[in-house]
Amino acid sequence: AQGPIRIGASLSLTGTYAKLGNYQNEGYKLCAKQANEHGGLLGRKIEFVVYDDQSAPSTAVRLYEKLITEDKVDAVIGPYSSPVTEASANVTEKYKKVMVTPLAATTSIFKRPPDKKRYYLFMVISPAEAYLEGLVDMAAKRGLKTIAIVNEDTLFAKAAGDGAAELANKRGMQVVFREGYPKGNQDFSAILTKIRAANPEVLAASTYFDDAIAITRQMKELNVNPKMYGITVGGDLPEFYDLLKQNAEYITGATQWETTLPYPGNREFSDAYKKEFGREPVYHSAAGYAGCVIYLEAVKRAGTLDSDKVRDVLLKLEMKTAFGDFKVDQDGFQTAHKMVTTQWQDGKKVIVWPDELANGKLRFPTPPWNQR
Amino acid sequence: MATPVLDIDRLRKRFGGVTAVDGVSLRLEAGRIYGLIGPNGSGKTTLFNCITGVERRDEGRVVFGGERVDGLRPWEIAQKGIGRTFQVIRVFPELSALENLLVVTRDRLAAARERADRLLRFVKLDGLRDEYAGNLSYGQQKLLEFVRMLMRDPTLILLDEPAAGVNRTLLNDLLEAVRQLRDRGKTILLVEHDMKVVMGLCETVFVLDHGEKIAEGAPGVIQTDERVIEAYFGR
Amino acid sequence: MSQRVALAAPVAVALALAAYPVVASGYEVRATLQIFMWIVLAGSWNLISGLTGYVSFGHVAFFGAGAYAGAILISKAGWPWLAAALVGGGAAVLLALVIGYPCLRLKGPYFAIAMLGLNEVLRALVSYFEGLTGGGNGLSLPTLDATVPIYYVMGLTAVAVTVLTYLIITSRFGLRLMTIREDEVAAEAMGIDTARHKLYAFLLSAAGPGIAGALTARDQGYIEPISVFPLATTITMIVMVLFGGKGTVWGPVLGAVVLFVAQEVVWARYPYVHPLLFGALIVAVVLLMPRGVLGILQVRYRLPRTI
Amino acid sequence: MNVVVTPAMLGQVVISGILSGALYAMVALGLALIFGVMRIINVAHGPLLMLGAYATYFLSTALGINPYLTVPVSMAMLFVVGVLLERTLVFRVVDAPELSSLLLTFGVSIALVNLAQLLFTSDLRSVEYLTGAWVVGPFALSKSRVVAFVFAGALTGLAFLFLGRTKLGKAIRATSQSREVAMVCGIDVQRIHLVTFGLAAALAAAGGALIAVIVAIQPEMGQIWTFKSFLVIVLGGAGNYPGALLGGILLGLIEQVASLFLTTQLSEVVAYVLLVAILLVRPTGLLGGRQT
Amino acid sequence: MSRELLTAYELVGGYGTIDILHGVSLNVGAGEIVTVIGPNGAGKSTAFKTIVGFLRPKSGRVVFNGEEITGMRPDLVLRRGLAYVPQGRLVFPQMTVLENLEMGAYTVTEQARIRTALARAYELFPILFERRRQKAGTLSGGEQQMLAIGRALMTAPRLILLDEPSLGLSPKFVTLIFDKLAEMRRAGYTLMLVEQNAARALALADRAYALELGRNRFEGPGTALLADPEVKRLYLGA
Ligand SMILES: Nc1ncnc2c1ncn2[C@@H]1O[C@H](COP(=O)(O)OP(=O)(O)OP(=O)(O)O)[C@@H](O)[C@H]1O
Ligand SMILES: Nc1ncnc2c1ncn2[C@@H]1O[C@H](COP(=O)(O)OP(=O)(O)OP(=O)(O)O)[C@@H](O)[C@H]1O
Ligand SMILES: [Mg+2]
Ligand SMILES: [Mg+2]
Repeated sequence: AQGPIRIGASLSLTGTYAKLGNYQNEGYKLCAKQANEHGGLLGRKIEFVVYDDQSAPSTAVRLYEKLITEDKVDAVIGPYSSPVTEASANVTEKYKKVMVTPLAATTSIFKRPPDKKRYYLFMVISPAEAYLEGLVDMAAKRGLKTIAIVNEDTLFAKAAGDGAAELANKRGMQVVFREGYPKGNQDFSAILTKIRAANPEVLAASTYFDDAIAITRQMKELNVNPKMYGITVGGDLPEFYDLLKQNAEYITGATQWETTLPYPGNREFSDAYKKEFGREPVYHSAAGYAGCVIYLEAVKRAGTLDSDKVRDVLLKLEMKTAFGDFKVDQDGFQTAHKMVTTQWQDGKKVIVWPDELANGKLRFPTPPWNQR
Repeated sequence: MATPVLDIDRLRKRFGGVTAVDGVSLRLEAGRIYGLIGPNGSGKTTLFNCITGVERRDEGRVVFGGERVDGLRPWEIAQKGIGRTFQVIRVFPELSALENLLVVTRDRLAAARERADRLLRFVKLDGLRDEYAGNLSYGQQKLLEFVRMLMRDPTLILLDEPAAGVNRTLLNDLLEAVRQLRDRGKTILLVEHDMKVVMGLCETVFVLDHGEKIAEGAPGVIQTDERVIEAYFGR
Repeated sequence: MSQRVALAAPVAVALALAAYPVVASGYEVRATLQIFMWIVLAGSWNLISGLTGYVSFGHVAFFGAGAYAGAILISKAGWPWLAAALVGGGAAVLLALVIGYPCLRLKGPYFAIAMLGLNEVLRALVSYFEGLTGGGNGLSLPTLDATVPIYYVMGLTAVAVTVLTYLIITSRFGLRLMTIREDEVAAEAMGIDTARHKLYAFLLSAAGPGIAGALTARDQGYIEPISVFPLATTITMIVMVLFGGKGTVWGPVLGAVVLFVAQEVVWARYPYVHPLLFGALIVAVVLLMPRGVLGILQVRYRLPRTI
Repeated sequence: MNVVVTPAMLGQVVISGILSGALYAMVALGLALIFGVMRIINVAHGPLLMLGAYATYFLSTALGINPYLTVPVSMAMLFVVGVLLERTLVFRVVDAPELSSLLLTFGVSIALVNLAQLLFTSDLRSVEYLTGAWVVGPFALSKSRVVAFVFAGALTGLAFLFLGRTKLGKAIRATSQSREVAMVCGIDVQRIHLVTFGLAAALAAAGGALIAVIVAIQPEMGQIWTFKSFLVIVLGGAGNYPGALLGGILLGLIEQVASLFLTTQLSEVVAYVLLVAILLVRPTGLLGGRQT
Repeated sequence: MSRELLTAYELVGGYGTIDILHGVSLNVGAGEIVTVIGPNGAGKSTAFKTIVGFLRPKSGRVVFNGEEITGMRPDLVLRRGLAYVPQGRLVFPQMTVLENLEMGAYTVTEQARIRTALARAYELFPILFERRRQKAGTLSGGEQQMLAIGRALMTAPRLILLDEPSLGLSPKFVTLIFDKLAEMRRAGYTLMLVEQNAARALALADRAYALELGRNRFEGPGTALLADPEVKRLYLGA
């Protein structure tokens, strides 16, 4: 008999992205476990070989090289974060390895000029540019005219900020303030003072979780009161409310996925996840899970691990997973998956956008801090 | 009168409120040994520091060999031919005794080595040539510093308390060496509190007090100067 | 006799390494390439900090500067990578020249923090001028697999840095650099132009990291501000030099090889505790062998400084 | 697209700068103490601050008490941690060259952070207490920052009284200038080192405790504080204690004003360029006058 | 002869693995002035540092006032009444002269004793009183030496070890210091000093030792050594 099919990945188990990288890892684990319970893949068991890249692209590059040339894994799957993917993809392309990369949301990784085109890389989640679409759309519908955008100056956050600015312009809103801040910044007083002076109706923060907390707290300290305030990553996490309590009310978050969404198999996934890891899954877990499921499905349909054959399948594949729809264009760029926007209402996370997936109405406008 | 080797004109240096050197003028001629004495804190070391550029003077001029050197960097002044020792020893502790000497010249290595060996033998440190300078005793370091200064063959030599802490027997050799240097045309200015040394060696003595020059003359004359006795010798 | 061995051994090792890519796997080549990079970095840090005692806490700045200079030339101007790497080294040297003048006048911890600051400033500037550098988005280079040729160039750079270190340490120029570490005031009063010596050492110490930065950028195909200016890289260089023995010729080489291999072979297996192990290792090196392996050998066997 | 700076904004930013500056000063004072007495740059200063923050977090949530009441307890706990660190590791490198202690404490710092990560996980925690602001005219005064300012001012004042007036404080200063002479004077130098390290850790802990009420905490929060404290003491003059106060306020102001007029990206650049400029004019920092 | 106050017996030791002392013995009786002379590098300073506890001897014993203090820490040695003035005028540069003197009395708790000690130091060195508010680091070398000696007096020690007290002092102060040393003996202090100003120090001493290469070479009454032709030739440079 043949040994197991070994799938290699480098993940951010420690370092800046440790928390999210571990969620993704759990998604992979659950996927492998379930697949093995259902007879494995091509009649073989699946086994993940995971290394820690400490959230550093340079380490990830070396680790993918190691996975492919030393460990001779049968397949690879994506790391966490856009920068790490951007660097690692060069290695997987070199060895012509298909890589489904579930947590890279930056368009520029996939949409590239012809001389830099990537053939074997596949996206799973919605692009960064779509994160703030819900916020902008809801604001525009309510006749709001001005928006301020802050973003961390990194690949993903900046793309999300750019996306928001572009959408806002399209919808006739005016971007009255836009500034990037360096990664690791903790003090937002000056930025928020400027925002208060610009007095926007909407504030969009394109950040990761830590900064989302810091910005929100400092908004209250500086008494910055926009009518709507939305966040990309972080605003949707349960910890966001745990930390900020009632100060999280009215704030919208963007997410790729929610437990409550009516996708096929979603309930089952959530239950299994809770049983396995003892807590609610977040979208990073779900995306990791779905990425793995999609890859396995493609291999199954191709009937082989051969990269070119699997690639052909993936390019044509249309699939509904617990995470939502999957379909890519010729660049491997995701086109079917939908973002949702949530809002904290009385301690509960309510989906308020898009209308077809919503389970509640947006509370609007946001009252000043001292009246919440 | 021959042109002086060193001509200091109304040099002044302040530290906050204290004027450590207060308008001192000195002229040194070639081939002579001068003494610089004065009570503790009268500004002798500071004067040395100003001459060698280690401290920046506030006012005044220093002319060495017909060229103004005040305002130059210490290494430029040293390269023009002023050598000095420090009152508080400053050898290079983690270089060997030999390396301490080799490092300061740009001569060809073989020549430098030969010269260094000779100098180390002279101060009886040849047995310790490969020892780290920092491991030498106080007096040994002092001697090492003296010969390191000689490595560059300076024309003007400033010695800050060369006798302090040096064993008397060795000191005699040292003083003899200073005389020989003088005979070879070098000019020497030394700060020293040991009157035997000053009187036995110097041809002219300057006396500082509170940063000012209060007397100048032959040792015998200085010793009987009322102001000097009052300020320096006591009683 | 032993002198011939001392010469023959490195030559044999060099020949073996030159032939290595033919038989090695992609990963092995890349890992060895990393070792070369660390030799370049550690050896260069040793040149300025090990010899003059001016502790550069931001040496990775030169690596980052070289990486960006090289990457910009490759991606925007279409330069061949080898030329871009040389210019990367040149850019780092230029940077060292510009900042060396003011910063080398600072002493002790002041210099250390100024260098640390330089690194942060460069990162901020690179992020700010996004037109040229891509800002926080980073820069992607056209796909091209050049790992093997880069392996050779990096290897040659490592050899060059080591040979340079040997030449300096055995010369009086090297001794003069050490007098700066020992007592700068005395050195000046003895006629040593310390400012110029420091600057030369500083410039020499910038070239290697600059070249290594550009080569790494080319090899990796993607750089971003955060990943080419990490403080951790500076710390790793320092620990490598300290481990091997600072102020020595082979210390940085030894440190780079041992620590990299340890990290890759041992620690990678313990993802959650390996930073902890790294911390413990630093503590152990400092406490148990402050002079480094070669430093201990030097003292114990009275070996010359030039090992 | 960006906004015009009005005097009210400037005022707001100056207030923010001074408020955070006082905190910088207090935290940096601990670093300055250790540097002064032991000639050690304690890179683990920030991680000690992080431990102080966790101490306050756990105490105030577990016991359900006002987080400000836990400040002295956190300080006492970290005093002990500081003493233990000194006794087990740091005392071994007091005589070693600068670089050894720098690296040793760096190793300790990495270990502390990762230990905290294993023990407390890297999840953010926060002490929700006294959020929001007092609004005074066009200015918003963050409540928690004002309280932190008052605490920091008082603790810094106490520290200065201790150093300037008490025998132990003077002995600490004496030891910072010459260990050998201190020993000759009968000062138990090892005990002074212990006390100094403990005291510095306690000051860091106070900072951590106050910060815990201002921002969410996590194991890696400390490094940036090491970094800033380092900046502060260099600005003020390393080993000069009043200099730390001046440097702290100055850094707070520079950062804020620069972020206001330029961008947050460039505020760091401005702070460093200014730092280097100051050092070039005054090579030993603003108030530093230590001769070699 | 008077009661033995300090006995250093057959000290062997040095720095790290290198032995400097190869069996040095020094005795001081209560009320004596003992001078130690010897060429540079003989191990005089090393012997002092070993006695007061900066260095630990490999073998040999140090007994002070009937109590064994071999290898005891310097601050504990001081508390037992043995003060030490190191070679090279060491002071606290950033503290005022007054604070320096106060630190000298660190082990003293009674304020009254500190005040008397302070008055005594100022009496001996009036310049210290004049400069009491000046930072010690800005004093000249000689002033610093006076401060260092003054500081050692602050504990009213039973025995003071002075390593080259006249180093770098102007003749006026060298004379003054030797006078004061004599005066201190009359007042009941016991002193042991290392001096390169050997002639003067021997003239003052009750007894003297000459060290060479880490061993005792000559020993006897100060005046006897002074008169010894070989001592003269070797150490006095006559
Ligand atoms: N860096 C400094 N800062 C402030 N004052 C200083 C400084 N250096 C020297 N002084 C002061 O300047 C004066 C002259 O000092 P200097 O060292 O030149 O004296 P000196 O004549 O060499 O004395 P000595 O014979 O004791 O060595 C002293 O009063 C001293 O206090
Ligand atoms: N820290 C040290 N490490 C190693 N060796 C040392 C150290 N200090 C001194 N020595 C060596 O010990 C020997 C004796 O030194 P010591 O200072 O006791 O001499 P000394 O008799 O006081 O001389 P001096 O009159 O010059 O002060 C010297 O040869 C010196 O090289
Ligand atoms: Mg002097
Ligand atoms: Mg001595």
